[in-house]
Amino acid sequence: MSENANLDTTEVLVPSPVFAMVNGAPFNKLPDDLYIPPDALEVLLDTFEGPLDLLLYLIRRQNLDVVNIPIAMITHQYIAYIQIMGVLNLELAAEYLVMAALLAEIKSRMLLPRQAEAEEDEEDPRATLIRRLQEYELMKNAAEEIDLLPRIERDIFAVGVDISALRDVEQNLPDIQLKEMLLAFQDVLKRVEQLSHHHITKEPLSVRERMSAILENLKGADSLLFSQLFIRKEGRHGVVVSFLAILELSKERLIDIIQSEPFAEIRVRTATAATDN
Amino acid sequence: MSEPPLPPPITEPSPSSSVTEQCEINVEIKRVVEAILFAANRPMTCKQVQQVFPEIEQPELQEIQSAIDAVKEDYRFRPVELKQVASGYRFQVKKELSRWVSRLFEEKPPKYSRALLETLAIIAYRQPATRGDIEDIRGVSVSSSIIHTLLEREWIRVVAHKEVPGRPALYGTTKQFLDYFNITSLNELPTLQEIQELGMSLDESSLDDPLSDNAQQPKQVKSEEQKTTE
Amino acid sequence: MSEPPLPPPITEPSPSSSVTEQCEINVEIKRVVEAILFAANRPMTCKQVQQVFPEIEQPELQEIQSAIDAVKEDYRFRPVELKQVASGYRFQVKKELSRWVSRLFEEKPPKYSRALLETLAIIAYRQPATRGDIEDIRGVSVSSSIIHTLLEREWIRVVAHKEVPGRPALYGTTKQFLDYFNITSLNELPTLQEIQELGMSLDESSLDDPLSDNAQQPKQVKSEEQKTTE
Repeated sequence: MSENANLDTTEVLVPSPVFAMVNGAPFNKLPDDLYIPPDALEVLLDTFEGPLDLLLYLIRRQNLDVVNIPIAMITHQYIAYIQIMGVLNLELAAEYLVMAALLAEIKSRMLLPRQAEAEEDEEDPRATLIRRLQEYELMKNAAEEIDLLPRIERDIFAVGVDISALRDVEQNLPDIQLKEMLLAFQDVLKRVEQLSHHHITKEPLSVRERMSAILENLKGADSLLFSQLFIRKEGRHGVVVSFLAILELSKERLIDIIQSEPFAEIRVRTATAATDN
Repeated sequence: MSEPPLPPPITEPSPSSSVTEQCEINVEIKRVVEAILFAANRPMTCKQVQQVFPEIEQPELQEIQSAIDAVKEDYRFRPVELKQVASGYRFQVKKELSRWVSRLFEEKPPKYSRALLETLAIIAYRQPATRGDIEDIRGVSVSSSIIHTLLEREWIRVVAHKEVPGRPALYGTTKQFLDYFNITSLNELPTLQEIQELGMSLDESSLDDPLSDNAQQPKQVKSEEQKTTE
Repeated sequence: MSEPPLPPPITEPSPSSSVTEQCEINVEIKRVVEAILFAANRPMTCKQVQQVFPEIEQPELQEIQSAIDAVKEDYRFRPVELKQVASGYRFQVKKELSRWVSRLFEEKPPKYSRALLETLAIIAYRQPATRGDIEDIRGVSVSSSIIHTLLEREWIRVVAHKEVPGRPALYGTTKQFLDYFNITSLNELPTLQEIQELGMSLDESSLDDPLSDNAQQPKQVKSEEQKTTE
């Protein structure tokens, strides 16, 4: 593929061989009005951004006004370019061929006598083409203007000061509000109610809290005396809470309550797998 | 080229007896604002600067604005300037010094292809535009990689989808696009009229001028996404 | 240094006859040096600054040093300063302003997920509870990261292991949990009954999404607790 392309390129440099077939006729000489040395041609053709760009180039090169394009001449030149692009094995986008067809159509129309009624029905393809050329040229120029704007990395350099000393700022942790948690829990409770086979019993929270505390106390120890689980200074209320917590823990099989022999002191220990059996 | 000295040091408190002008600057606020703008590494709006202050000590927006203006003035003759771009104020090296500073960086600044720049221009001036619109204007298909690059650079964004079959994305430009090109709004781009005049003269009268209604300023696409870009 | 004699200054040529004083500052060099130091984003030695200049225009090291010293002096009372560190000179925010500027980099704390709040609530109300217990109540699995987060914040702790296969951890709330919510005991949390009644007092929209931003929320429902969540 690339070898082919090279071959063709060298062929271009040699004047004699046939470049292309135009309208069935051999084409062995570059059109005089192209003004481009053949080796530069390839580069140039490659840089066209599309058929409109090429067309615009052809028009502008002759200082012509877009609105007065001599369709016949431009069509001729355009097709010549397309042929050469084909010969040079340049990748030719289908759009170029579509444009060639459009130009040919416009040219042929202009040869026909005008039909007023028909023209009202459909838009003059020449006018459409002119409008497209104008719009494309406008945007092409706009792109050039944008390219000229000062821009970061090329003309604009941001100023930086060292902030490494500030970087080790402690990362803030999310805040939550008690209410948020309660509302979340409320949702849970609602869902549980709907499912209904779950039951959340309504022990006082102090009992729940105490349950955790007792378990934690048992963590280090092999077992604790029942009486050690009560804190005297908490008074009657505290004793009740502890007692309920012990009962609940036992019920949930989280602790074992052991009495090794009648009237011996009751001991409490973390439930073991063994007692589950 | 003589350089005016920096304004007097900011240490001494301003005499409180002096007549309070409308835009009297709180010296401490100004110091903090200046430090924030230097440290931010991104353009900061007045509001964003305000929010850097702890809630209980937040100055009024007006105070922040006055401080910013004062800082801007302070740097008027320095080699760096406080410049307002689309997404806020940023310190940058003055343009006339860029030829020196660019030598700091070994990497050459990226060059953008004509295809990319044309696509960008069409989106900037004709937004919101679909890929099809761009292709219609350019007369060739637009490669996905160009759109991808523009999206990735955050110069364009999808502002909506056109309600036609396939629901193609409608693209518009972003604040980052404006920031990159050192302007605050699309209004600062050359108008199409100016561009038209720059280009070779077009005979406006000879055809029904298809561009007359479009020759105004490019307009920013409004969409609900706009707010979130902030 | 086999540097040829200093080329004339960048703009105005200094009278070549006059003896250059040690600390006479070339204003243009100083401007470029200041811009370079600001744009560099890294500490720059005197030599490195010198090398940013194109070879034919390179000032002598001594001149660069004088320029640096002059710039340093200019910023003596500004909120940023030119500071010499081990690997050169760099601009940095003055230390006394760091308390303000550091707030720029405080990332907005993320919000905890609904799942985390529920998990925490279940542990608070149903402790000691295993992960399995929580999953039973919530009806969905509980991710390890939630438990991990709660443990890390020290709001929950492992109080024991349940003696069933796998010995799952039993979680309970901590003293820190109570402190965080500013209560002395779990008793101060509303009872389950109260929570259910809490629902009645909240209007419908807030029930659907009680954590939604205060947009349409009646103020009295949100209460003062809400304000810190941003």
